[in-house]
Amino acid sequence: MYRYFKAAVTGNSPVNRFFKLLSIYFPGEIITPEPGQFYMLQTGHTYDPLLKRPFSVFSHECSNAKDSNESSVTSNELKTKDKDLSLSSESSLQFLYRVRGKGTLGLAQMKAGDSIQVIGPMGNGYPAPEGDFIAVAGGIGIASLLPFLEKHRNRAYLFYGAQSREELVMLEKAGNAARETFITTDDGSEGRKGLITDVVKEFLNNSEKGSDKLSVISDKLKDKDSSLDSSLITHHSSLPLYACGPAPMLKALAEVVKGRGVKCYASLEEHMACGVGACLGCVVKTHSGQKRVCKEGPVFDIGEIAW
Amino acid sequence: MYRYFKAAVTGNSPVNRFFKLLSIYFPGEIITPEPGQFYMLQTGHTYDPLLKRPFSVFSHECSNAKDSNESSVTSNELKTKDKDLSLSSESSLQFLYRVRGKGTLGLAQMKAGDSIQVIGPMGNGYPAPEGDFIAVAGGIGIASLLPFLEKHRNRAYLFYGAQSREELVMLEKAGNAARETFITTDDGSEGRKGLITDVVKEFLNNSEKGSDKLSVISDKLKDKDSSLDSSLITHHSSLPLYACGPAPMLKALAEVVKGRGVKCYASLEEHMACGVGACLGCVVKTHSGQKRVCKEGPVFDIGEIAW
Amino acid sequence: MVNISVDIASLKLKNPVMTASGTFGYGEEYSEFVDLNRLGAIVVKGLSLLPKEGNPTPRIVETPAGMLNAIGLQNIGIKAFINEKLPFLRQFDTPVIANFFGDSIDEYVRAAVELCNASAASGGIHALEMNISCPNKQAGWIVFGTDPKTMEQVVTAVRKAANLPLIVKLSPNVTDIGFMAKVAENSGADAVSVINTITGMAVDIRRRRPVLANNTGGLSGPAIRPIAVRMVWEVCKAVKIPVIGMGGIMTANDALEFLIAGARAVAVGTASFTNPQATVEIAEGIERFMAEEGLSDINELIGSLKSI
Amino acid sequence: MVNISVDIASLKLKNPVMTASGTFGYGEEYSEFVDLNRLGAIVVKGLSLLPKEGNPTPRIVETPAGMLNAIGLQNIGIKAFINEKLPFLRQFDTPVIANFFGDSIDEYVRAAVELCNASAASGGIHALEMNISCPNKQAGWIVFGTDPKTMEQVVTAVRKAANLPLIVKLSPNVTDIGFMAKVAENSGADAVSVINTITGMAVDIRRRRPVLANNTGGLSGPAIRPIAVRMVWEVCKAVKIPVIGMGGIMTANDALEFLIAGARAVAVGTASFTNPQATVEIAEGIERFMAEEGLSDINELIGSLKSI
Ligand SMILES: Cc1cc2nc3c(=O)[nH]c(=O)nc-3n(C[C@H](O)[C@H](O)[C@H](O)COP(=O)(O)OP(=O)(O)OC[C@H]3O[C@@H](n4cnc5c(N)ncnc54)[C@H](O)[C@@H]3O)c2cc1C
Ligand SMILES: Cc1cc2nc3c(=O)[nH]c(=O)nc-3n(C[C@H](O)[C@H](O)[C@H](O)COP(=O)(O)OP(=O)(O)OC[C@H]3O[C@@H](n4cnc5c(N)ncnc54)[C@H](O)[C@@H]3O)c2cc1C
Ligand SMILES: Cc1cc2nc3c(=O)[nH]c(=O)nc-3n(C[C@H](O)[C@H](O)[C@H](O)COP(=O)(O)O)c2cc1C
Ligand SMILES: Cc1cc2nc3c(=O)[nH]c(=O)nc-3n(C[C@H](O)[C@H](O)[C@H](O)COP(=O)(O)O)c2cc1C
Ligand code: FES
Ligand code: FES
Repeated sequence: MYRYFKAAVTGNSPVNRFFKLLSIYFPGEIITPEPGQFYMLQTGHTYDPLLKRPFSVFSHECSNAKDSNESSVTSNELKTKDKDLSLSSESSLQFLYRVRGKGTLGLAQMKAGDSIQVIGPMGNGYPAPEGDFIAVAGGIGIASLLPFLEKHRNRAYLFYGAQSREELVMLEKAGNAARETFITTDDGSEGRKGLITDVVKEFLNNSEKGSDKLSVISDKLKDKDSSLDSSLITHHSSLPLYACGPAPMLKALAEVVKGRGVKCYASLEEHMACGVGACLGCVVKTHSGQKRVCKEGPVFDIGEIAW
Repeated sequence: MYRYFKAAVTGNSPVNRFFKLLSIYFPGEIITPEPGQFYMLQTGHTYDPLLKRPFSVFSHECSNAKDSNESSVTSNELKTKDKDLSLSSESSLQFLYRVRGKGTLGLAQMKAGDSIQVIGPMGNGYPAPEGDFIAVAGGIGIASLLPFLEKHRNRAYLFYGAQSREELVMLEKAGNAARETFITTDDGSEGRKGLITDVVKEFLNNSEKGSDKLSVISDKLKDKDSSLDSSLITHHSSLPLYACGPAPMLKALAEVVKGRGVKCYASLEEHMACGVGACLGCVVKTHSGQKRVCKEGPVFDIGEIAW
Repeated sequence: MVNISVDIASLKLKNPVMTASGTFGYGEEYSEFVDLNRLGAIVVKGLSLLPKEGNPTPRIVETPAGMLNAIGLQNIGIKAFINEKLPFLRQFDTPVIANFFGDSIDEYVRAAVELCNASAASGGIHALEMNISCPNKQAGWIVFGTDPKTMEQVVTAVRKAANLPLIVKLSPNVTDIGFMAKVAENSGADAVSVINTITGMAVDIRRRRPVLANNTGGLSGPAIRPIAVRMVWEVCKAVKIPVIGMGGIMTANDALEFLIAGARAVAVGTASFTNPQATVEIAEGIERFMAEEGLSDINELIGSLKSI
Repeated sequence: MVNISVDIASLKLKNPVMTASGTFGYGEEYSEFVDLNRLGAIVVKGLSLLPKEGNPTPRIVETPAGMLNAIGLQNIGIKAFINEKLPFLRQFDTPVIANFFGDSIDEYVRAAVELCNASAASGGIHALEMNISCPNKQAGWIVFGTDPKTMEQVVTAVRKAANLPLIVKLSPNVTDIGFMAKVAENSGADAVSVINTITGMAVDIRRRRPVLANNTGGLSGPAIRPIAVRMVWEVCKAVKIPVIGMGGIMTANDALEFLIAGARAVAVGTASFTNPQATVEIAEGIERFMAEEGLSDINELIGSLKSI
């Protein structure tokens, strides 16, 4: 079982003008990633960019090669090349990413057939929810939450905010996996105009008050009964929250949930050098001391964070 | 007329396992390069590799775009993209290169459609020969000499040495352009085993002695009369020489021609940073002071070099 | 058979490749990726008497072919290291070198003594590496490693108090590193490590702030390799004690530059971040190079540089 | 309209982007690529009284995100510069700064005087930049720029003799560059240039030789940028005279790091090699950035760094 391996890029296609989806393939056994865990990905083949960059696992498939007859050309090629690798199973991983700086620019230039060094899965994923839950995604935060939504289909009230309609990437997929989806954009081009955390707050407040009226443009992406079941209303205000998004969103969310007595898990970001807990570059202050985002995180109890 | 421009890679295919041929296209007017001149080519898109690398022009085509209707897809694409460029003509350039270190490795990874920054043509090409001449190519030195042979078809006695048969790249093309071709390889896998400069020496010695017997495996690549015309024999020993190859070869050649009263031009190599004469990184000691290989060279009178 | 084992003071290293302090945690972080038995030595994250919080984040920023770090020497403290980390490291047949620091001569001495006592009691620490790139609280925050006098005092004091081999890790932020090495040697150092990170800064131009919360950080990685090789060469000419070379070593070829320039051993830092197996791959690569070159003993290579 | 003109002593620069000495020849080499009228200033290759041959080759080697050079200060000498190069440069409406050096105080003074005289006679030289990263023949080859005493002497002597604005170009191979800048200021410098190249070395591992014929060379390019930015910041805190920042500037954003850290102007070196139009593109980029940020005067940007 490898946690550091050289994979082959099998695809790297744009989702829209902001986001790309990277697919990689490794002809050996890897550790099954949990939603919320991440990988350190090589983003170039020289010393510039130098460091790997962290990306949440967006999807994965592992298949036992001995049982399966459908092996793609790529897999056969790799098999003959890397003869000494354990071929007990083959694995594919996908990463959804947004181009920001030189690392993601390098990643965006990778082409099918290129090799890519990968460390992972690293860190701790989202703790399993007991029943329904609330998911709060800000922008590319959906990359980390979507596999969680899909693992627990139809159990999430998804709150998804982005800057604009186009930046609500994978909205349909997410909506399909969620019970209900609430949307905001900064520019109002889709859903309500404003911050997603304000909508979460309204939702929690209303449900605490016993009201099912959420004055939110709720995107009914699936044919579901959108008026919330009254018996569940108080339940909503005690659902656990799972969040991934930019720091300001998480900070605002921490305020929203404060004192409500609900569990809230947030996936944090920090600049990382090693991803394995060695460099201490990625620490975050918590009420029980400093924690490494890459090792003790990236998912933390939001109440534990000393913002 | 641009001497610094951003071109499009239109091809970058292996010639054999040592050599590749890079084709680039620029939808504007460029300065027509002379055989022996070189270009500084970008070899990556980050700061590693950092500097451009010098490569001799291997071939070029310039066509007036207004007259021509046959414009490729690439050219059309570029035209629309770079609207403000002078489109009075379009130009293609080819470079034959061998992968050595990180610069040429970067170059080898370029793919059709990539952009590439180019400075050139730089330096001085080979002075025009008055009649027949001798060309001495060592390895990749053929890249610089072949366009010269082709410009002066059927006038060169080509002496071409390489380490092995496979490294005699473009042998057929070169042989076709030359009057006669003499070959050596270090391992004897083609032509005579040994150094090409020894064969040049023998050739000159014999022709001085008035003998036409050159005990050399002469590759008759073309259907030409291989026994040298007796009347030309003494002429041979006074032909001008044009050489491009590794420094030890050029040094040996300088010894061979010393005192014979023949002109011998050699294209030199030095580590280059700027290629335009500014950094003084590429100087060579000559009997008339220090000269910059990129500016006063790369072609020098071999007798002028203070080895 | 090719011999690639080297001696640093009384330490016998299986191969000349050590980990660089602060880039390999306390060893266990990389134990899933590397067989720790295959390392020349393990140098752990810098330790202080008391645990240290370090700097606020961001602590890391990438620069061209390098990175700046401003961890601020966060560590769990010597006691926790001895109780929680050392037992794990004792399982391996690889010397452990404890990197340590203080903010006064007294703290340096007490830290060294504590480490030596722990080792005397139950083993597991085979040498000390003094990080002197720290400011001296008592002397107007002058960095120990950039002032010959202060450095002489602290090294002499630690040397007297410590009975383990003592490696002094030099700061590159000095005018004459050969001279500083000589001072360390004369003050009793058994070896010197060359180099620590070079102080640098990156600016966030939109926010008009340093990118790192600490303003400046230490530059490491391939960008600094040419500077590090030069400094190692200068130090090797200046002192007789063994030199451990580091700074931007990513490959076996990089490590060989340091060995040929005179380093008896090398340490691999930033490379572990980009390739968690870098250390062992470099050790293997050195052995392969020697075989290719027909060399049977690494000592034929060390210091073999023919300079003019 | 955005103002990007800056003053360095009595020089008025149209924009803050100058060429770095030794990377732009005598100007004419790049005149086919760059409209020299669009530069803030042209700093020419370092000049000495007599022509200088420089070092043997190889003089250049690339390193990760950087390059080492050991040109050895090859130049045509001040006389040839004045007669053969200056007439060309006089055509442009751009200040020319003559970089110069010597191997003794006396040589420095004579070089400065010769340049000032030429300028007095027929103009064309607008300031002097002293390269003090040269060894002092008379004082055991100690590099002028790494020893405060020697530096003070040479700067004071030149200051007395020269009636053109005097820029002192500092060596980064020092423990405390802020202090060195202060010494330069106190000795009469009108401005300081920060930084010259950092000494480095590359080893050819097969041949067991330094790659450069001169053993060591000066590291330049993006690799050193974080070090240069830090040094510029330190110098700006230490002195009141204008600071010209340089070291690894490849883009407008890089230049802005230096300006925000406090540099009044910047010089572009190695970048010209990789992009012969880098200088003017950087000047344009600075203007664009200011427009984007709603700034109307570059002085709002200079030294605007909010550090802790
Ligand atoms: C646990 C985790 C999971 C992530 N998952 C995803 C994902 O699935 N999809 C996605 O698009 N992005 C994800 N990110 C963010 C992604 O890592 C950054 O966008 C990327 O590192 C930016 O690199 P860059 O060189 O392109 O940008 P830069 O120009 O270097 O910086 C852009 C921004 O990225 C951040 N950044 C830069 N370097 C690092 C680094 N080494 N580590 C962390 N952050 C850095 C900085 O905050 C900076 O503001 C994740 C980050 C973390 C910590
Ligand atoms: C005028 C001229 C024309 C050339 N024409 C061709 C050609 O047509 N085809 C071809 O394959 N090669 C040609 N070369 C050689 C080519 O430039 C080098 O092979 C290339 O620069 C190697 O770069 P690298 O990074 O791959 O190799 P490196 O690993 O950097 O070095 C390999 C070798 O290349 C040389 N080298 C490295 N950097 C430079 C540099 N900046 N400038 C010059 N030499 C350098 C060194 O001598 C070194 O031994 C020419 C060189 C010159 C000077
Ligand atoms: C994140 C990080 C943390 C470091 N921590 C320490 C430390 O605690 N003590 C120390 O002496 N050196 C420390 N260093 C310096 C390294 O040990 C090494 O000297 C330096 O990074 C140069 O080597 P490299 O370029 O291979 O990384 C640290 C370096 C990095 C990158
Ligand atoms: C090839 C080369 C030659 C140089 N020659 C000189 C010189 O003659 N005088 C001088 O003061 N600095 C000289 N320098 C230093 C540069 O002016 C500049 O300070 C240094 O290269 C850092 O800037 P950069 O990283 O932008 O190149 C030279 C630099 C290079 C690369
Ligand atoms: S990234 Fe290194 S400790 Fe987390
Ligand atoms: S390469 Fe710069 S002068 Fe020739």
